[in-house]
Parts: sequence; C-alpha cells; structure tokens
Amino acid sequence: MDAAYAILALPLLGTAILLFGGRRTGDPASGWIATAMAVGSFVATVVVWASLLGHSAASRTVHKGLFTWIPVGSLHVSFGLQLDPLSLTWALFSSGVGSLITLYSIGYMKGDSSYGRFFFYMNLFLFSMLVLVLADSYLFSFVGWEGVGYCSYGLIGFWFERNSAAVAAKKAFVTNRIGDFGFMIALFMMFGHFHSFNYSTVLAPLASGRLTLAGATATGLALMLFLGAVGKSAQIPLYMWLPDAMEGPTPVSALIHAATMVTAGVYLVARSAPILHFSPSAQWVVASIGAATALLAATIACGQDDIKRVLAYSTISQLGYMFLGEGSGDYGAGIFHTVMHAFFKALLFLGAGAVIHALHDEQDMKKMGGLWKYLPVSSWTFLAGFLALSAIPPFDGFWSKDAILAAAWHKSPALWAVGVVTAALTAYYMSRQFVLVFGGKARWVDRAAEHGAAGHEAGGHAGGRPHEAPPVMTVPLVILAVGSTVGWLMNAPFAGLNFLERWLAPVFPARIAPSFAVATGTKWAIGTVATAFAILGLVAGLSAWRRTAERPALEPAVLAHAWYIDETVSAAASGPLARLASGVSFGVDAGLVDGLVNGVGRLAAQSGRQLRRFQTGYVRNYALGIGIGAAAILAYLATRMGG
Amino acid sequence: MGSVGTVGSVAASTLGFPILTVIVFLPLGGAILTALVPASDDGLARRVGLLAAVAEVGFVAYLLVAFKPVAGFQFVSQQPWIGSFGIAWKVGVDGISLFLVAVSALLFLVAMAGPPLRGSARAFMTWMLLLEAACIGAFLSMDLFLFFVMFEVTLVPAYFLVAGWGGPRRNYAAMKFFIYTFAGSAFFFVALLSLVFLTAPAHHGHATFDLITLTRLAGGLPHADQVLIFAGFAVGFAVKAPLVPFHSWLPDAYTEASTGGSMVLAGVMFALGGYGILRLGVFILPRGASDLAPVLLTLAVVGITYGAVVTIMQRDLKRLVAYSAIVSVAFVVLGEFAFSAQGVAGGVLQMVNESLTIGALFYMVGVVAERRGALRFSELGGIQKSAPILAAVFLAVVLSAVGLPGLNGFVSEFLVLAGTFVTHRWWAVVATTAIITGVIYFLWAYQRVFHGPARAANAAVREMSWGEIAAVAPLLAGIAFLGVYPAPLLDRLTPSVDHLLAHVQSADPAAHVPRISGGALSYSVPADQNVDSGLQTPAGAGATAAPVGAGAPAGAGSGAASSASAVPAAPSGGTR
Amino acid sequence: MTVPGAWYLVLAAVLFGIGATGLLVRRNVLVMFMCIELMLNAVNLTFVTFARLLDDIGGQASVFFVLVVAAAEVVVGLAIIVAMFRRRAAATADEIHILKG
Amino acid sequence: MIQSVLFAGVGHLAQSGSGCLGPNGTSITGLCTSDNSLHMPVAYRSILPMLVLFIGALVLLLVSALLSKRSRPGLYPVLSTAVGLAALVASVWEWYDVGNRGVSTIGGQIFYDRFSVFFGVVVSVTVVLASLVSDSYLRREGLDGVEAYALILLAGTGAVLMAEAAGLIMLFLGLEIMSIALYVMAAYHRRRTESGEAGFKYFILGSFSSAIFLYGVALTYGATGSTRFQDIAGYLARNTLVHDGVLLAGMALLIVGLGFKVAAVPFHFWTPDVYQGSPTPFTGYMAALAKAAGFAGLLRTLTGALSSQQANWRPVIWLIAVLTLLIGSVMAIAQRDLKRMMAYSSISQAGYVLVGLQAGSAAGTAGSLFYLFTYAFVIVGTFAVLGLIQGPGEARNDLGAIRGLARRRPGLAMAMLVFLLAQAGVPLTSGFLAKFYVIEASVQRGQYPLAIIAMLAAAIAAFFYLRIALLMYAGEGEAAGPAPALEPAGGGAEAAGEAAGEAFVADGALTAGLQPVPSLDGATATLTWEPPPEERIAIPPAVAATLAICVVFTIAAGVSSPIIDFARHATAMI
Repeated sequence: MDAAYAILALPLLGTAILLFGGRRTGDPASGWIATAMAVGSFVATVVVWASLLGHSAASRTVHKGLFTWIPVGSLHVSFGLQLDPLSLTWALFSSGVGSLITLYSIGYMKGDSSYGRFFFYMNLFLFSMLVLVLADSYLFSFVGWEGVGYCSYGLIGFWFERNSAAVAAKKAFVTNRIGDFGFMIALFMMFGHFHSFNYSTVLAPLASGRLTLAGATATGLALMLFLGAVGKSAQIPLYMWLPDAMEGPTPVSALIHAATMVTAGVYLVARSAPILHFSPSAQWVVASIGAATALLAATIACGQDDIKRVLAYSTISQLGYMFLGEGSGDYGAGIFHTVMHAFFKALLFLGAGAVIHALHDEQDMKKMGGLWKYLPVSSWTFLAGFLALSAIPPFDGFWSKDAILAAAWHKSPALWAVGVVTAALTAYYMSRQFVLVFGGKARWVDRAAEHGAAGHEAGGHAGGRPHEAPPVMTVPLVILAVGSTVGWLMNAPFAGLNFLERWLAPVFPARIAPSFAVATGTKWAIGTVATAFAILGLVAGLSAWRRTAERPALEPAVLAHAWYIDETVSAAASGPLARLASGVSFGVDAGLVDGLVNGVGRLAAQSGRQLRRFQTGYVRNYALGIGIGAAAILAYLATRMGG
Repeated sequence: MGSVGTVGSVAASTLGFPILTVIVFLPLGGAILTALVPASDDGLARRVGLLAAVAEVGFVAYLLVAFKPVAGFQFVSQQPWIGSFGIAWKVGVDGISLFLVAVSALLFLVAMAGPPLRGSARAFMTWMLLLEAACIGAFLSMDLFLFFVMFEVTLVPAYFLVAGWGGPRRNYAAMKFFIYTFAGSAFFFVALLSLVFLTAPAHHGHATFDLITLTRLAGGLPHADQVLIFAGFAVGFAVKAPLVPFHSWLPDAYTEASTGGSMVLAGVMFALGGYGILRLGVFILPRGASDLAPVLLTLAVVGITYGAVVTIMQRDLKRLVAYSAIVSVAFVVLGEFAFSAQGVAGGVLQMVNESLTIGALFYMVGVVAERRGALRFSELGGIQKSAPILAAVFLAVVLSAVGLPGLNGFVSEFLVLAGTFVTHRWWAVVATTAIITGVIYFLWAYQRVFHGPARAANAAVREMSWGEIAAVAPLLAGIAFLGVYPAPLLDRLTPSVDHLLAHVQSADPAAHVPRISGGALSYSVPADQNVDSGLQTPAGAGATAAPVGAGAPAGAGSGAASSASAVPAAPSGGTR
Repeated sequence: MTVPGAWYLVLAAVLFGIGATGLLVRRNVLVMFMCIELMLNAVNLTFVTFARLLDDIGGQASVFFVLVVAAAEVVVGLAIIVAMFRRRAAATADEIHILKG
Repeated sequence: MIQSVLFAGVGHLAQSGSGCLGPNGTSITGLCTSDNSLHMPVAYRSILPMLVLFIGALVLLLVSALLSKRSRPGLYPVLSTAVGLAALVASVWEWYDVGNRGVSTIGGQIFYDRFSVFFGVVVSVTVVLASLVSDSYLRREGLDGVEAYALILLAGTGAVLMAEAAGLIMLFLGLEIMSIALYVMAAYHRRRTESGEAGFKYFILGSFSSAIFLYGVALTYGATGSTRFQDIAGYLARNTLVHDGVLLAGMALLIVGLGFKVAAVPFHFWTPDVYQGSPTPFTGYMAALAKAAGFAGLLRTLTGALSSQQANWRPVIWLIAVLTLLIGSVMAIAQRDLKRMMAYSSISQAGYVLVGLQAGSAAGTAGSLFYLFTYAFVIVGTFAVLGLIQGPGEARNDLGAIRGLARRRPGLAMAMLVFLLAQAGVPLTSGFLAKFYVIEASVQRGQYPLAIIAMLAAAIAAFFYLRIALLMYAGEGEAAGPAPALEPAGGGAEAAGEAAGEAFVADGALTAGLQPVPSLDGATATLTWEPPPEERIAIPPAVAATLAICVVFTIAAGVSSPIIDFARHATAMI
C-alpha cells in the first residue's frame, strides 16, 4: 500500500523539477515529465485501488499517517491519507483524466513561451487535487482545496498579458474564497464541536450512529460546507467565475474547470453525507440549488456563441445535476454522474481545443462550421461526447442522469421536472453547438489566412486549411470518447452490474443514505420521459441550426448576456460598493482618522503661533503677566483661606 | 515536549556565559564599531555591520537549538541596575519571545544585506544595528523598565531610518511616527509606573519592575486598578502595533521608509506592540485584559474589515502593502484576546509569520521600485513578461500574505480564527471575511503590477539577480517551512502559551478561557532559576548569573506539569 | 493715640500696589526703576510693622539686608540702563522690544 | 512623607548635638540665633564651596588688577575653572563630611545638609562647564576679560547660598547675589543690541519679581514670626492658624518670586528674550544655574518650611506645572531662532521639575534634584554647540544655521543629538531617567492626569527637538540639491518631485516642509532657510572637552544609578 505515497509524491516531484528546472527543461521535455508523473500517479492509484479491492467491503478504509502539522493544545492536526472507496474514486478519475489531458497538452501548448510554467501548474494541480480527495481530514482537504484554487488562478491567468485573463483569474480566486469562507467557518464549528477535523473522528461516529448531531448544528455545518462547495463547483450564486475561467488554455478548462476541480464541491458534499443526514433542510437546500443552477446555466448556454463558454455553462448545469442527485439522497448517482461527466466533458473541451487549435484561436462558433471533413477524429469523438452529455442512450450521460432524475423524482416531482426540462435544454444547446461547429457551411475560410501563424496557441502551424491535431492530442480524445461511450458499464442499473454503487456502499451506509426504491415502472417512465425530452431538444437544435447560424430570435440578448446577472453584480461592485469603499478610505481614513491626528498637530502649532502674540517684547506686558499670575494665585488661595 | 527529567537539565544546559545579554549587546557593539569606521570607507562599514548581523543570527540560531520546549523563562540572566527603584537588567526567553527574536535577527540581516543602499552605508548600518539591539532587547526583557527603555529607544533609530533614507515625504512620515508613538507611550508609561507603585506595598514597600514579581503581585490589586492600568498599556501598544483607529502613522511611515526601513518597521517593530500587550498586558493584568478583551477584539475585527476596505482603495503598491499590515496586525490582537490556546498561539505565530511575509513583501516592493521607480499602479503592469522570476517570487509572497494553506500565513490565520471562534464566535465569523478581502486587494495589486500588457518601461524590466534571490531566499524558506511544518515552532510555543492561559484563568475564573489541559489547571512551574516561571520568584534574585543546575530536583514536578499541558484537551463547550 | 499696626500693613500694601502699578503703566525707564524701589520700601515698612507687632528684632534686621540689596540693585541696574541707552537713542522702555514672539 | 523626612533630619540633628537645637527640636528655636550663635564659632567648612567661589571671584579680580591687561588673557578661564573644580572638590568633601558629622546650621541661617551640598556640586560643576565653554566665545566676540569669570563665580556663589539658605532672608540674599550677576552677564555683549535689551528686561523684571518675593517673605514673617525655615515649619506644626490669609498670601508671592527664577509659566515671559539676547554660553549657564538655584529655593520653601501647607500649594504648583509644560512645548514649535527655541524648551523642562516638586514627597524632591543636575550638563552643552555654530557676532541663530551640521562636523552633531534626545526624554539618556523619576513621584501621589499631561507634553516637545535633529542630519540632502540620499523605494529621485506633486496634493505644503503639521510659517519659511556657508567650524579644545564631558555624563546618567542615589540622599534636608 505504500503506493499510496507515490500517488502524491510523483506529481509533487514533477512540480519540484519543473519549478527549479525553470526554462532549462524546456519544450517538450517539461510536458513529458509532467505526463510521466501524472501517469505514474494514476498507476499508483490503480495499484492502491486493486489492493483495496482485496479487503472486505467493510474494511476498505485505510489510513496513512504523514506528519503532525499543527499541534496547539486541543487542536492537534496531522496530515494523513484516508484511502477509501470515495477518495479513490476521485483519485482514479482525477489522475486518469489528468494524465490524458497532460498528454494532450504536450501538443496543444507546443511553442508557448511559458511551456514549463504550464506543466508546473498542471502537476501542482494534480498534486493538490489528490491531496484534496485523499486527505484524512477536512483541514488537510482544505489545503488541497486551496491548492487547486491557486492552480486554477495561475492557469486561468496563464496568458497574463491579456487583461481579460488576468481579471478572470482574480475573479475565480476571489469567488472561490467566498466559498472558502463557508468552508472555514465550517472548520471552526467542527473544531468547536468535535475538536477535530479528521473524517474518522468527525464523520465515522455519525455514520455508525454512535453520535448524533443536533439539527441546528448539523444544518449550520452542512450549509457552511455547502457554501464552500458552491464556490468551488460554481453553483448559484457563485457560478459567475467559471465562464470567465475559459480565458485559460483549453486543456485547463477541460481538466480543472470541467472534469476535476469543480467536482471537488461534489466530493465535499458526498464526504459530508453523515452530517447532511442530520439536516433534511440542508439536503433540500443542496438539491434546490443544484436544480436551479442546472436550469439557469442551461438556459444561458443556449445563447452563447463562444464554443468554450457553452461548455462552461454546460458544466455549471451538469454540476447542478450532481448536487441535485446528492441533495436528493442518492450520493451514488451524483458520483456516477461526476465520473461520467469527467469523461465526456473533458472530451468535449479537448475536442473544442482541437477545433480552436485548428482554427488558430478562433472561439466564436458563428465563425466555424463545416469542420467535419477536416477534423475527422475530433468530429467523431466530439459526437460521442455530445451524445453522452445530451443523455442520449446508450451513452454515459443517459445512465447517470437517469439515476439522478429518479432520485429527484423520489425527493420531489418538482425537482424532477426541472431536471427534465434542463435535459431538453442540454440536448438543444449541444446539438446547436455541434452543428454550428462541425456541420453546415464553413464560415471560417476567409479568416484563415488573416490569422496566419500569429496565434500563439497554434504555435508552429502555418496558415491555411484547418487540419487534424497531432496524435499526442488525438489519442486522449479517442480514449475519452471510448470512455464516454462505454464508461456507464461501471454502474449499469442492472442486477449485478452496479459495480460503482457497490464499491461506494461502505461509504454511504444505509443509516445516513437510506436507499429508496422507485418502482420499476416509474423508473422506466422517468427514463422514457427524460429521453423523450432530450431527443426533443436534440431535434430542435439540429433543425434550428442546421442551415443557418443567424437566428436572433433564438438568441435573445438576455441569454447572451446570461440574464444580465454578471453585469448587475459588477455594476453594484463598481458603483455603490466602490463608492462606499472610497468614502471609507478617503473620507473616513484619510479625512477623519488621519485628519484628526494631523489636526492635533495643527492645533499645537497653531496655538504656539497664537500664543506668540502675548510675547510682545514690551517689558510692562511681561510684568503684567507676572502680576496676573500672582493675582490668580492669590485669588485661588483666597478661596482656601481659613481651611 | 521535553520529558520529565530534562527540566533540570535545562538549567544545566545553560551556557557559562549570559547568551541573551550577548544577543542584546552584540548589535549594539556592532553599531558602535560601524559608527567608528571612517566615513570615507562605506564598504568597510557595510561589511562590519553585516558581520554583526550575521553573528547575531548565529547566536540566535544557537539559542533556538538550545531552547528546551517547556514553559517558563530560560537563559535568565540578571544584574541589578537602578536598585533603589527595583530596576534590574534581567533578560530571559520563553517560547513566546524565542521566535520573535529569531525572526527579528533574520529579518534585520536581510534588510541590511538585501536592498541596495543610497547614501551613507555607515549611518544606515549603525541605525539598523541599534534598532536591532533595541527590538531584541525588548523581546528579551524580563524587567518592565528595561522593556520600556528598549521599547522607546527603538523610536530613535527608526526615526532616522525613515527620515534619512525614505521617500519624498519622509520627514513628515518620520515625525508623525515618532510623535504618535511617543504620545502613545505616555499612557503606557504612566500605567506602568502606577502598576509598580500600587504593587509596592505588597512587596515590602519596595518598588519592583520585575516581570515575574509583578505578575504575582498584580493579582492583588483592586479590580478597577487592573482594568485602568491595562487600558493604559493597551493604548501604548495599540499605537505601536498599530490597531485601528491608532493606525494613521502607519501608511505614511511604512510607505516613505526605504526598503530596509519598511522591512524592519513593518516586520519587527509592530511585534513590539503585539508582544507587549501579551507579555505585559495579559500576563500581568489578566483581569484587566479579560475585562477589556471585548473592546480589543472589536477593534481587531474593525481593523480587519475596515483595514481591508481602505487597503482595497489604495493606488500605490507600497502604500497598499503598508495598509495590508493593519489587517495582519489586527489578527495578532484578535488571537491574543481570544484567550484560547489556539488563539494566543496563533497570535504569536502570526507575528512571526507577519515578520517573514511583510518583510519579504516590502523587499519585493523594493525590488520592483528599484527597477521602475514609480509604484503607482497606473504606471505599472505586465512585468511578469520580462521578469518571470520576479513575478513568481512576488506571487509566492503574496500567496503567503493571503493565507494560502501550505504557506505560513494560513497556519497562524487559521489558529487565530479557530481559537477565536471557540470563545467569541461572531467576532471570528466577521474576521474570517479577511480571507476574501485579502485576496481582493493582494491579487488586484499583483494583477496590476505583473499582469496585463506591458507598456513602455514595464516591457523591459530587469529580472531578479542572483543576489536579490539570495537575499529573499531565507524569508521564502521560512514562509514555506512554517507553512508546511510549523510543529517545531508550535511545540516550543505552546507550553508558554498554556502557562499564560493558566495564569489568566487562575487570576480570573470568570474569564472566557476554555480549559486547555484536561483538568490540570493547578499549574506548577519549574522552580529552577534559569527557568523562571511566572509564579515563582527565583530564590537568589539579584544574582548575576544563576548557578548552574540549581533547583534541579524541583524540575521533576514542573516537567510533569508542562507535559500535562500538552495532552490534547477534552472538548470544552465549544458551543458556548 | 496709637495707630493700629494693621494700618501700617495696609499702607505698605497700598504702596506696594502703587509701585507695581507704576511699573506696569509707566514707560520711562527711570520711573519704572523708582517704582521698584517703592515696592521694596513698602516691603521694608511691612517688615518693620511685623517686627513691631511680633516684638521680634528679626524683621527689623531684615530691613537692613533689603536696603543693601536695593542699593546694589540700583548700581547694577543703572549701569545696565546707561550702557544700553548709550547704544541706542531710546527714551522709553517700550522702544526696547526687538526681542519678542 | 516630607514631614517625616524633615523630622527625621531634625531628630538626627538633635542626636548629633552639633546644632543649636534642643532635644525637643522645635521648642527653643526662637532663642537659638539671638543668644547662642553670636558666641559660636562659624563652621566655615559648612560653607566651603560658597567661600571658594566667592574668594575665587575676588582673587580673580585681584589678579587682573595686578597683571597688565594683555599679559595673561588665557589665565582667567583657567583660574575660573580651577576655582570651580576647587569648589567641586570642597563639595565632594562636604558630602562625606556631612555624612560623618551629621547636619548642622550656622546660626539658624545656613543649612549644612546634603541638600546644600548637592547643590554645591551642581553649581560647581556648572561653573566649571561654563568657564570652559565661555573662553572661546568671549575671545571670538572680543569680550574677554576678567569680569565675565568673576561674574560666573559670583552668580555661582549666590546660587550656592540659595541652596544653603536656612531662612527666607538668606534665600533672598543668595537670589540677589546670583541675579545681579546674571543681569550683568545677560547684558555682557556690549555690541549686541539684543544683549543690552536682554539685560535690561531681565533686570527690570527680575527686580520686580524680587520685590514680590520679598513681600512674600515679609508676609510669611508676619504670619509665622520668623523667616527661618525651621521656625516657620515648627510654628506651623505647633499652631493651627485660624486666619491664614497672610500666610497664604506670603506663600503665593514666594511662589511667584521663585517661579520667575525658574521660568515657570506665567512668570516666564522674560525667558525667551533673555536667553536669545544673552551671550550664548552665558545663556546655558543661566539656564542651568538659575533653574537649579530657583528650584532649590522652592524646594526649601515649599517642601521644607511650608510642607504643612501642601494642600494649598500643591494645586497651585499643579496648574503652574501644566501650563509650563504645555506652553513651553507649544511655543517652542513656533520658533525659528535656535536660542529662543531652546529657551522655550527650558521652560518646558522646568515643568517637569515642577511635577517633581508638585509631588511634595521625598521621591519628588529626588526626582527634581536629579533633573536639575542632569539638565545642567544638557543645557550647557546645548548652548555650547549653538555658540559654536552661530559664527562671529552671533550672526546665525536661526534654524538654518544648524542645517547640515552632521556633514560639516559629525562629532558636534552627534553631541547635539544626544542633548536633544535627552531633552526629549528618550531612554538611555539622562533626560529619560529624569522624567521617569519625577513622573514616578507624581504617580505615587496619585497624580495620574498630571503624569499623562507631562508625557504628552514630551511628545509635543519631541517635535521641535527632532526638527533640529532632522536639520542636522536629513537636512544635508535638501541643502545640496535634489535629495541624493533618496531611495528609489520611495519613488526614485526623479520621481520624487512628481510623486510629491501629484500623489499627495491634498497635503500641499507638507511635502516640501519639515513640519508634520502644515507649515508653521508657510512653506516659504522652509525654503528660505539658507544653509550656513560651507566653512569649517572650529571647535576649541576646551569646548570639545566640555561637550565630551556633557555627552558622557548625559549617557552615563541615563544608563546607571549613582546619580539618582546621590539625589535621593540629598533629599534629607533639615
């Protein structure tokens, strides 16, 4: 089991090499080092997973101590790893997808002036992500949590010369920090209540029933943790950073802002299931926020022109699904969808990357079209991802979304209805995207020459016709496409085939996640209705956008502008809030607080100047001063006479 | 934790010579030597000064190694000074002061060696070494008069460092700094004298300034007196730290000072306030402290929020960094007055971290300033393109400042907040917003300086030289080490903190002090002379150097007590 | 008929007051000087009166000290005044005010 | 507390039997002078320092009469210094003598106690220092001659007599001996109009206050039947006055008269004019001597003779102290003439001694004594420096004269810095301990507000001390052009101008000036402070030695305890 250490050690080693190697490792050595480390980490994870399979289901939780971090009185924080089905699930797909995307990046980032820096961040990200999921305590997880946030910052702002990238990076970090505020408050509450952050100390007794949690405490804890998740996983109201995060290189969008980091919130909620169990209201909040986000983001995705922004909103929407599943009590479904989403969304982003790559940094779908024949591999793989995301059977998305919708139905038909509508919208905007990019007429021809070799993403490519990406990029696409097509087999809802569910079962004992039975008929009905909606959306999208890219009626400004929510928030921040801050800073601080201090100094100087007037230089005036002083003393003492 | 048997050997391990006295006087001697170098030979002056600073770091490093992780003062050395007033030269070090001394020595070295210097190196080195002696002297003082002397003496070199090597408004800034702090000390001074005078009757009518004795005696004062005296202390230290609303000297002084000056001003001198209020205020006057804790906590929280808002509005890099110090200092106070082991330890750790972080920040600001001249955001941007290493180092320091886990800032911030949360929940919740606001202003600043398109002079900024990297490297190493593995520090700090809190609680059972060690509140301490506890006076007070090994038998019991304090406590009413 | 001692004291106080007032209002340097002499002599009167009232020789002895001191003061004072007025043609004390503020 | 000290002294006296008091201490004092003293031999050892100084002055005059006018111009300062040293030796000997023999009086008019001897030391030291620093000044100004030194010695004689006085008449005599000498010294510079004016003002106002003081003596005499301190204290201890109006009036006038000498507000008006006008080394001497002697008188009178009236005089002194502290500090800020600024500073310093006096306790007295002793070194040293930099004819006394001193004469600047820091009360200088002692005494009497006011006044005062320091050190950059000492951290030399211009427009004049508060005299005042010409300042060896002594003493007294122990022992007055 010492492979467990290797899971973390390898990416960390890669990070160190790339940090201190600097530019000397160069292009493409940096990429290969990073990929090697990622793959090594994945292999180590697989080894650990295999060895865990050897344990009985009940004893599939292994702790690995590292070292004492913060020993202060009753607060004794140690770093350690907890290897259990839940953490390994995340570790597996994170390192797996991470490896593929790192590999893909070798080709994608070719020629970039900061090649080494990119892979440094990629490895550091992987390390942080693995810390996040493998940590044995909330606090250690928080370390990884912040680490991935930092990497996200660094990678969104990777092309820092672009102001938009720099701003987006900062926005992502700040928004994440709002969520972290919740996470930290939750940590403090945990410390106050349990005097520990360890999963084994905090959660295990709750899960096993040895301890119960008062409703208010549970709700507070759960909601604060969920606030953290909302920030990291871009849910209402903290979702606005994710679309902007598309400023980063596309592999980053694929890895961090689709497949792995943004699912950290899902992980956190799943991990905290024992706490949520004691707070039905918190569960409702999770489910409702998830459903609302899913719907809202899906509507916005329908109006976007940027190939990556569509996928970004789609990610937000799909994350909403995951929370809907978890909030509905079916953690397995949420996690299943997370894993599936990792496959197909990574695939879609990488495919989009291949398109952007081919078109020399063009991201506007309105300026694409007809790429099917130029980019065969990309097109086919993208199609797989598109169908998986659209929940068309038998692709991945269908199965996982079906499980979530079933759970939502069980929770409340209203949630289910939202989910179904969202499913239709999802199919619509994805089909819109697919036909705008790959179908129809080519709308890019004229622009190819203009761009020439200028685009730095395109690196060494000359101008001219778009052509397929090199193998180092297409191989990951193919692997992910396969995953998107048959990945669902890991948790097929048929007797005996629900491997994932059984694997996760020890983490979610019936006490905290009571299984519910949805009648088979209902199940079929739910699946059928959802599929019908999805096909409806698919057909609508295809028919609407097959021939033309200009349909203003279907792209109202309100959708293109994401319901103006971002603008409103910005206006508030730069308007009244900025004025308030400015008032505090210049009015109160410079004016009042500092003014008071300077005023005292001024008073002293001024009184000195005024008093000089009494120093007339005339002897008799001085004598008068003495006389007045004498008189004053006499007068005072006269009042004390006889005493 | 030191095992039971080693406490006696703490004494035995004491050197044959008074190391702390040497540590205080070494920079002073260096200053005198530097001043004696002929004015024409600036290079020699610089070498002499640096040699003194390096030697100081060496001695302090030895101290770190020799220090035993138990409560109480170690390496105590004592000399009568102004006997008729009960004033003595008495220095000692405990877990709380140890790391402040260490980080001060380091920061002074970096501040002297790192930034390039215009003007007279001789004068600069002399003032810096004087300041170092005074700061470290204050941290090591076990005599309140001595502390006050050191505390006040710092002003003179600091004044000249700002006024002599600063920016365009340096005279204004230096004067404001001096007078403001001097005025703040007025209250501290009078309170100190009142304390000494009022405790004299309980001390056979003799005034004493001895920290330990006063700690014992002050408990006997009337409650109101304790509160008033504490209030006087608090004003003095609140100005020094500074705590909002006494901060208005800070942005001017920190901004106008030269790089080296800003580093030590913001990195070391602020800690005199944070340390003083804990050592003198809380330790001696626990009842006053606990009565006024809500006020100070509130000021701290106001400082955290208000300071953040004001910082966000700054349009000059150095001024922004200067303002950010207000927030960091508020964290120190917040932790210290949370009266929980985590809070106090966090507060002390925050001081150490702040020294490293803000020292490095000001250093990096200096590096940028040297290349670009201007520090206004409107004139900066895109520097990362031409100077990626500079940007990376700057970012690392910024991340430390915003409290990214894995770097030092997080550990102390977390301890402070967690420690405050268990005793003063809502204060902690409001203070936690700092993790958001800190990111806003620091990342905004970073973005404005390093990101975006590089215009004009920003496009050809020189990369950091190896010398500059070497100068900041010790600070970066500290930042990383304390972020990843603060345990060695905390292990040495915690016994002293526990001791302090036990004292606070025994003095004021009503104080909101969570129990820190499972029921073992009867806190006995080493009776050994070299391990001078807060609750016992050394038998041979007045002896110049404590006899080695004296009182070893008493060490056993005390060791047991101190190890008991390390046992993780039973959960207290966290939901209180 | 004997005048009560208190009257002498009152007289002395009045004389002292006249002297002091004179110093404050007159600008002629010599007159100011005379006013001071008047004040000293008022004090002498007070001393003598008290000596008489207390039947104590000390007060009367004091007068001699005062007289001597006053004489010395006059000498030095006049010297200073003369030295100064020799250098500048000022007639009154008010013209001597280059030092002020 | 002082009462106990007083009677302890008396008891000691009674036991030693060398005085003229009976075993009951106070009962037979009335008879003491009139009968016994006439037949008692005068113990000249009791007044040895005074005698040395006085005879020294006579010898000096005699020597000058015997020698031809130009033969030995350098002899007088040497002689004067020697006399001062002899007086110092005599005082030191007395210190041990009084310890061995116990205290005594001469006819109830002169005290021989440690308090007296302490001031013997202080005055002797001041005489020595003043003699050393005066020579070069007087030569430069063409004023050298025997008179100056004779006056120094005579003023010292008067000052010692004031401290030794056992009665108000002796106090008056001492006061006049000192004052008359000082009047002349103020007017000593024949060619400077200011000097004459200073002498004139000092004389008129001094005489006025002497008259007031004397009236106070008369009234006190009337109220208590004696002018001797012991008798007054004894009378007041034995009797409760039903009609204390006369006594209170007398006390008020005594406070006025002595308050004038120590330059307490509102009796301070003469101080700036006289300090500014007098020859610079004499100013320092005057500041040290008159203050010491005046406070000796105040202490003898108030804490000695009138200690039973504490409840009445302490509030008065309280108010005077506060006014003195604040007005002295505040007005000094507004000055541009260095000597005048130091005059106001000395007013402010007197405030601290008043704080010690106000405590009315042995601790307060000790603090005051320490203050006076250490202040003598500081102020003589300060004016010695000013005397050197002002140039012939006292051409430059403005603030600009000291600009860049650190570059021209680093040693001189360092000495001045020490004096300034001492006056500001910065630790490790005697000034800090002095403030510490008086404020501690004040705190011991529960005078917290006064203590805080005193410390805040120190903060105000720090401004102008630092301004001078700044001119000496940081001033060099501005004098020589666009700030070579500027670090780019603040914005780089070239950016400094812009930054100052645009970044802090709101502060306007502040940026250019030296003031933390908006320009005191408008920005122009700052700009027109011409630096002095770049000529080398000659430092005569005697002045250098004096400065060295003053600096070493100021620092030594600031870090060690012998002086305060000395002062504490000196509080045991009869």
